Amino acid sequence: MVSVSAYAQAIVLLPFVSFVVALFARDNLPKGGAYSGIAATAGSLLLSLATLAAVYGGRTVNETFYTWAVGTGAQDWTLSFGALIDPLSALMLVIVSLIALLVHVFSLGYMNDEGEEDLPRYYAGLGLFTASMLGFVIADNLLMAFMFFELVGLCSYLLIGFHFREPGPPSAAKKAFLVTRFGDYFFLIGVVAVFTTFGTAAFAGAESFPHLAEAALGGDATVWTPGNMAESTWFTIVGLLVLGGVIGKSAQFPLHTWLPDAMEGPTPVSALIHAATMVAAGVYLVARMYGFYVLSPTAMGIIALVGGFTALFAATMGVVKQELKQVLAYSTISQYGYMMLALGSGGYVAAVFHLTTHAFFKALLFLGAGSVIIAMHHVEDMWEMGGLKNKLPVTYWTFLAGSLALAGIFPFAGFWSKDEILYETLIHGLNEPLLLIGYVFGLLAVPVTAFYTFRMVFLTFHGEPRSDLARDPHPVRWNVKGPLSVLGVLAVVTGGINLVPVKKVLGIKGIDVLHKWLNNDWGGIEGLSSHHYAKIGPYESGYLFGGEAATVIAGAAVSLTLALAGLALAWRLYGVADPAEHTAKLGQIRELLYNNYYQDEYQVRIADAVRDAASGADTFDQGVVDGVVNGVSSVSLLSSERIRRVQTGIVGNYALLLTLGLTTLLVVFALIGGWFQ
Amino acid sequence: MVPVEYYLLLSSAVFCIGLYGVLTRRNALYFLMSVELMLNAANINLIAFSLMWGNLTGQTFALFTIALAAAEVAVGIGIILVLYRNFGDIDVMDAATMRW
Amino acid sequence: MSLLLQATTDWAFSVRALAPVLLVALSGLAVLGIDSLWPDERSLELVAGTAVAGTLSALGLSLWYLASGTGQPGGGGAIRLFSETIIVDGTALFFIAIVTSVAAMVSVASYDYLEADENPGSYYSLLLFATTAMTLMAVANSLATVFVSLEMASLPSYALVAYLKTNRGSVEAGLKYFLIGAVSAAVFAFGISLVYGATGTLLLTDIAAQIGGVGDLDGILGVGILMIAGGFAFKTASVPFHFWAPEAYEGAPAPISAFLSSASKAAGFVVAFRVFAVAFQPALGVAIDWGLLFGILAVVTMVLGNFAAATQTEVKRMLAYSSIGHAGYALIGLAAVTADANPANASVMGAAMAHLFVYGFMNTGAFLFIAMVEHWGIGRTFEDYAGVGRKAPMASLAMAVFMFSLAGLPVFGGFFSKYILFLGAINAGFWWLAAVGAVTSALSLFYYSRVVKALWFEEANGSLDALDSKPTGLYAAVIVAGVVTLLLLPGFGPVIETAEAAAAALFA
Amino acid sequence: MIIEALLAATFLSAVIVFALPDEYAPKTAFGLSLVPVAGSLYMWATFTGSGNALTGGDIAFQTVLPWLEVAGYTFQWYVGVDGISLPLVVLTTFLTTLAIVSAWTPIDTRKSQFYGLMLLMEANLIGVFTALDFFAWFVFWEAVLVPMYFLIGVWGGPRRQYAAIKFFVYTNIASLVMFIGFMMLVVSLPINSFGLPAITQSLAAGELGNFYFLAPDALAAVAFAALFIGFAVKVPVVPVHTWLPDAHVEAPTPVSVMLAGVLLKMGTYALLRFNFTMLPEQASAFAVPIAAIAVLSVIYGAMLALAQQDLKRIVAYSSVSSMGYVILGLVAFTEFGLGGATFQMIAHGLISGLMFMAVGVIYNATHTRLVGDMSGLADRMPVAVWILVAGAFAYMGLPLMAGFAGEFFIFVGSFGSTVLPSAPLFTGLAMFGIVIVAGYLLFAMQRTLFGPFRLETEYELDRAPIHDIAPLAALLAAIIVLGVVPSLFWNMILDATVPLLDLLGGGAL
Repeated sequence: MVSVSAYAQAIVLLPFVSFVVALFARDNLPKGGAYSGIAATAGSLLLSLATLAAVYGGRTVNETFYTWAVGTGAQDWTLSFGALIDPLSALMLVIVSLIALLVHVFSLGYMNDEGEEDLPRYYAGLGLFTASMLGFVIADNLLMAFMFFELVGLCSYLLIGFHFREPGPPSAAKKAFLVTRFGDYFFLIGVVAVFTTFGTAAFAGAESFPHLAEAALGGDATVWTPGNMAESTWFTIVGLLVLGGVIGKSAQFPLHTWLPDAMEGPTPVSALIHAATMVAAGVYLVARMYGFYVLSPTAMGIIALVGGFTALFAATMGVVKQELKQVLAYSTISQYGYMMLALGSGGYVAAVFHLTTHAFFKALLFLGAGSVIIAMHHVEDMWEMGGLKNKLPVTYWTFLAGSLALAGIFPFAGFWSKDEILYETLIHGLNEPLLLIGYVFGLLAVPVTAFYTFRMVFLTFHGEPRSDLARDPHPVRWNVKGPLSVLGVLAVVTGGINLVPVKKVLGIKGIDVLHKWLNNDWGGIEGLSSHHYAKIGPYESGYLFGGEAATVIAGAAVSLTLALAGLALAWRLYGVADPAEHTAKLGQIRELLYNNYYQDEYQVRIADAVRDAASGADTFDQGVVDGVVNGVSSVSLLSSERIRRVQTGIVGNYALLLTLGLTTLLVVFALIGGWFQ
Repeated sequence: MVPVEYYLLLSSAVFCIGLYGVLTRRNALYFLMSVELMLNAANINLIAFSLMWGNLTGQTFALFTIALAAAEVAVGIGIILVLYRNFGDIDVMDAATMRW
Repeated sequence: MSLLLQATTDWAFSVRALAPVLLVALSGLAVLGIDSLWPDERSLELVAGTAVAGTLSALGLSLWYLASGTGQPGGGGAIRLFSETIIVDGTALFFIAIVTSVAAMVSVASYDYLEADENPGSYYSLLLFATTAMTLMAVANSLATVFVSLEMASLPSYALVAYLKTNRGSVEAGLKYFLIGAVSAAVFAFGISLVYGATGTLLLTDIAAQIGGVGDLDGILGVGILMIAGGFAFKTASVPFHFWAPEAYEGAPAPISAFLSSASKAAGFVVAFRVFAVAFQPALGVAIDWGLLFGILAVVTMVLGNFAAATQTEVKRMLAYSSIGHAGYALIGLAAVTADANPANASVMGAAMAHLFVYGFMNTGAFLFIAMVEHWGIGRTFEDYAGVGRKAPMASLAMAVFMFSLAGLPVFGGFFSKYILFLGAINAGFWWLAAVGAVTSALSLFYYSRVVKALWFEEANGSLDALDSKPTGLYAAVIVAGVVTLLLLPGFGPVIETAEAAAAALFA
Repeated sequence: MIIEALLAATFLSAVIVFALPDEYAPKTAFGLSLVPVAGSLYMWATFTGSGNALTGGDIAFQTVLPWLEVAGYTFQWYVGVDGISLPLVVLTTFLTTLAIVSAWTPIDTRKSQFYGLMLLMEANLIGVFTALDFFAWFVFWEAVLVPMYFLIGVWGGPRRQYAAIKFFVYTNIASLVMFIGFMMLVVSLPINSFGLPAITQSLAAGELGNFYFLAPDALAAVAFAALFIGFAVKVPVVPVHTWLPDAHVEAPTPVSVMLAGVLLKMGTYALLRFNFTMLPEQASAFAVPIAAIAVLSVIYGAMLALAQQDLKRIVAYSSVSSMGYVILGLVAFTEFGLGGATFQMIAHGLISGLMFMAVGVIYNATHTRLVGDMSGLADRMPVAVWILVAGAFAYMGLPLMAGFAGEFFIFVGSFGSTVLPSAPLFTGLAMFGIVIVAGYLLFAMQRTLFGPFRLETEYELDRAPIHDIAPLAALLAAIIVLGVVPSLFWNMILDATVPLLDLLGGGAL
């Protein structure tokens, strides 16, 4: 029987092979490499499902399969690659490989059918992207995670900049890589610090860094800290350093600016980035090393606040966007903010739940948007659309399902997961005022989300067509409809994997499958379970209205009401035959929102300032540093010019100088020798 | 008997006179003659000290010096001759095309 | 095992001991004879061949003597002839080898240089007589023989510098050389007379013995030593008696510049080494700290020579100044001598001797390359040298070797000699001399690399068609010098060992 | 005797190529350069040394022969390799061969001289990395400069003469400073050998005496400073780096490859061998200023790169930045620090070689290197451009490429250094270089390689010929292999660097 570890490696290698094939076989491939990519990701998906089943059967994996480099002596660290297959990573493997497969299929319609050039490069990029993300998911240590995290960044660069012949995509790709690189800088310091502190970067096991950190705080182990810093402080710092990478990749405030620009990439790539790979990587990383974060209340608080703030902040910007994918981009930032909020407030399961549901409905929305874009001949402005509902029924209905999920409307998937996040934040926040701020942010974002989501839906699909393109859209084929249908179903039903409120209110046992799954009920790895996190975590639960069920109902009612309110407002304003640009009424605020709170501007200004400083340094270098070098040579040559003037060419002067020299020597040595005393 | 210090004073005076001539005369022949004076100052010393030490080394060497001085003048005159041919003068300061 | 085991006074023995000197002298006379017997025939091949044969045989003989231990501690000790006025020992043979090898290269190279000359016989006889005098300087062991041989070397040199009778530069150079030389000779003679006055003898070993008892005459001795030092400073082109050198080297025919700056300088140093090491070492504590004197001269000479060379526009004049700078390096060999520590003295002086040996090849080669350029007639400045590397790669490569070796790059022979010289100075306690030497060496790299730059990097300014002629003799001499300079890096061992042994014998 | 054979074969190849007519020189040089490649790979395959060559380890392929005996000192012909030098020898031979191939397009005059000099330089570089007697080493060390001087001065760009002389004089003066410092040290030791192991072991035994008025401690400090300055110029570190951009910009592509790829490593190799092996206590005492210089080099060098408009200047300054990491790794004096520094020498050698070569291929086609003169080249020369992109990402430290391995080893090694006070702070600051490097490379790539195609010079752009691309691909493959399997070199490097830690009692943690 093949080991689960071998499955894990094969899952990663399959898409990698498709990358290599696409890279070298190039033009000899059918469909530019799409088929090999589909085959590879389908294989990965099957193996992922098998892995999931294996984990369900209690067969988890935590083993090293390749030693990259080892130290001996004092720094006897092992830098290695290994697979950590537990309930969390098994679930994530399925999500990633499923979305990747669907994106590959969808790309047949979006890229091949649209006659794009350079398809092998595209599919090579997709393959590598998928492989990198899968490698990241199975990583059993922080270094390996970092390495694949970076590869994910590379692939996003390559894919966002796929249309390199236009000016926009290369610039967006550069920005995406650079901004996330800035976050990764902190991440890398974090990795280095983890190695230095614990001597290992393993996620799980007795010799893992979360475990050692726990032991150190409990006084059962000693670890290195810089300058004898208190361990708890140092762990907080390390956690925040790693968080830098998360903020970058998961597009949290203030490093979210790259993500909307990344819409320059082909739409299937956006789906992959937003739903399952790059952006998800950040949140997944926090979940992966959650056992470390929960040891630091400060770090948790910061995660929660950043997440909550980002959720609201990004949602507000989504309100005024005119382009379909831009709205989705901000919604992604906002939704990942929710996940961070959940993680920061102790809602580990809630975060993973939302990660799962979001993966499906966001992939669905992006692919739906892609379908619209195909239909609209690559026009993305929603004001050019309208009335597509009847022309693109499959797209419309699936898109609607996704939108309802995104808006958090009962009983779609998003409702369950978002509600659980808010619930967890609330019950923990009752004892922790900081979390309450996060909760308020999260709650306020709910109606905004519903509003912009349905503004998008109404503008795109409802009303009268507002352009010729919208009146006669390009039809889409099975390869577009198929993935949409799969995801549409998932967006509706995924909530069912974790019906916690139902359980709590009605007391039906066993319907909180995800909870039990992540609680290692069917097996898992010691120390990586939700109950372990809850045990060592900093939060106590509190309840309103005297009980758990009441709190659940109250929370759900509030958020659903707010969501419906937002939806209603959108219907009222945009659900008409010929909607007007109501955002104009917002005046100054619209400008502010439309310009993304001038976040890009200040970051550009920072970049400019750095470049100015660089030119200053260059001037300094050429003038002063090199000037000194050239100055030394000039001074030498100048003294040379002076010295050689002694040789006047007139022999009488020579005789005189010779005599003077001899006389001087005579006098000097007469004095020294005392000849004439 | 004249004390040897007197000879030394004399020779030094002759040497300095010769040196003075070297430094002030522009005419190549005067220059040569001044050098001869300096050499003769050495000869005075050699002979005087030869007497003082009571050996003939100094006197013998003085003869060599005189001979060499003559040879030197011979070469010198030759050079002065070609100097005159090339520069039309025997002013030693004139030949100053090479410098620095 | 010495070739010469007989007692001194024997004439045949003396002739054999002095055979290298006599061979050169005889070849000089032969050239003179050829020229006198057939005054109307321009027998360039014959006289050049005689000169080369004479110098090469003298070189071979001196090397043989050196190798077999003649005159050295291992072969019966120094051979003293003619009432000790002549000495044949390791130092003498070593310098005879330097002088004759330079003379041989110059003789070969002059063959092409004199192609159009009316009377090569006179040139070669002067050259050979000067060489004879220089070999005599190497064996001189009395102030009398020192003075006579030194003048004997100077007189033909004056004539050789002014050899191009219709060339104003040559004549001017000859005049300046002669005038400064005459004054220096007078100073030198006066100094000898004073030393004689203080010690009553001219024999070097006797002077050393007498110095302890000079008493009140220490002032006279001191002035005498200072003036003798002046005489040597002239011969070696050291400050402040160096003024003749830039002009003489620039104005003279380039082979003569090579000869003067290498052989004549080496000869000046050998007498200086011998006189100061043998005769005046005891005076260090009595009359004058001549170590300090040479230290000052060394520093000033190194600085002036190297700095003045840095901004020259003519290659030959640059080399002239660099030659002055190298005199400064060699002076360290005298400056680092102290009254007691004998091993260190021998070591540093031996290093200076070895440096002069290497210098003899690399400097001669450099000047002979200039002779080649003069032969082609493409000009004298750095700009005129532009692009020569393309047309004459072998010669230009050799020139690059000379330049880098002169600069002391560790790639060639010049590195070891300079390095061991500085190391010797440090070991003897004179780190400041080594420091000045190192700094000026660094500067020297700049101006030496200018030549390489001009030859190889720059595009030719004008036509270089003249380079199509390949002067065989010049080429041969330059290539030989280059190969030897290169081989002296791996093969430096015998040179330094011989030199150290010879120097140790001087101080024994 | 394999080292002697390697040196002899390379010198002989140089002579042969010098003597060949121009039209045969390029391919013959390539063919002959495969001999040292094979030789070095054979050495690699049969390497059996262990420990550090200087501290008494088992030296592989060792030869000791007496050479000269002067002034009481013995000079030897003493060569051998350990885990530090062998990878550098392999790097040298490998890179030289590729550089020779990359010269086929751009070098069209005086070919036999060019290739002869390249081989001559290779021979001397092998000598530098294998010599274990100071004098043999020093001769090779300086002998490298001479071919380089000619290669820049004869085949360089418009300001080649200035650049060549500046390079030559600057680095030679530095050598002189280093040489003086080293001599002060050696003459104050009670040994009569210039063998580097003997000197190291004598120093480690605390046998250093006075040098005139300098007490042993002061002497060691002065000597350390002199050695550091001497090698720092070669590395180069800020503020003695200004010769480098001039040299790189003027040098033809293959020469830049050698300069950045191997010659800079001479400086760090010597720093490791001399400063950090022979005088570890001084290295520890000067740790803070050296680390400050390292950080300054990283950040300032990267800032300078950011300001450049010439692609080659960008890569040149980025070398300054990357070599700063090496210094940081050395000064940390930990296992991963020293090992990482050595590994980074190899990694940077390959990566900067690739970058210079790729820029060269672009220059061959476009005849410009100015960022503003072109855009969208990916459209016309895709293979070269995408390899350049890969190289740029390697430069940025992309995982699973050699640069990441080197940098990560250094960072992880230096962060917890006990030798360097405030090590986390210095490491953290230096690491910011990975952001700036991404900044300038991405900006430059975006403007030149991507966007709509535009070219200001009047040349037809063709796909690069295969012999331009092949060395790029070979380098990229090597970079990836080394990034994925660093243990190819890492184990032997560690084997040779770990003994050094004993000199300071462990170094880390």
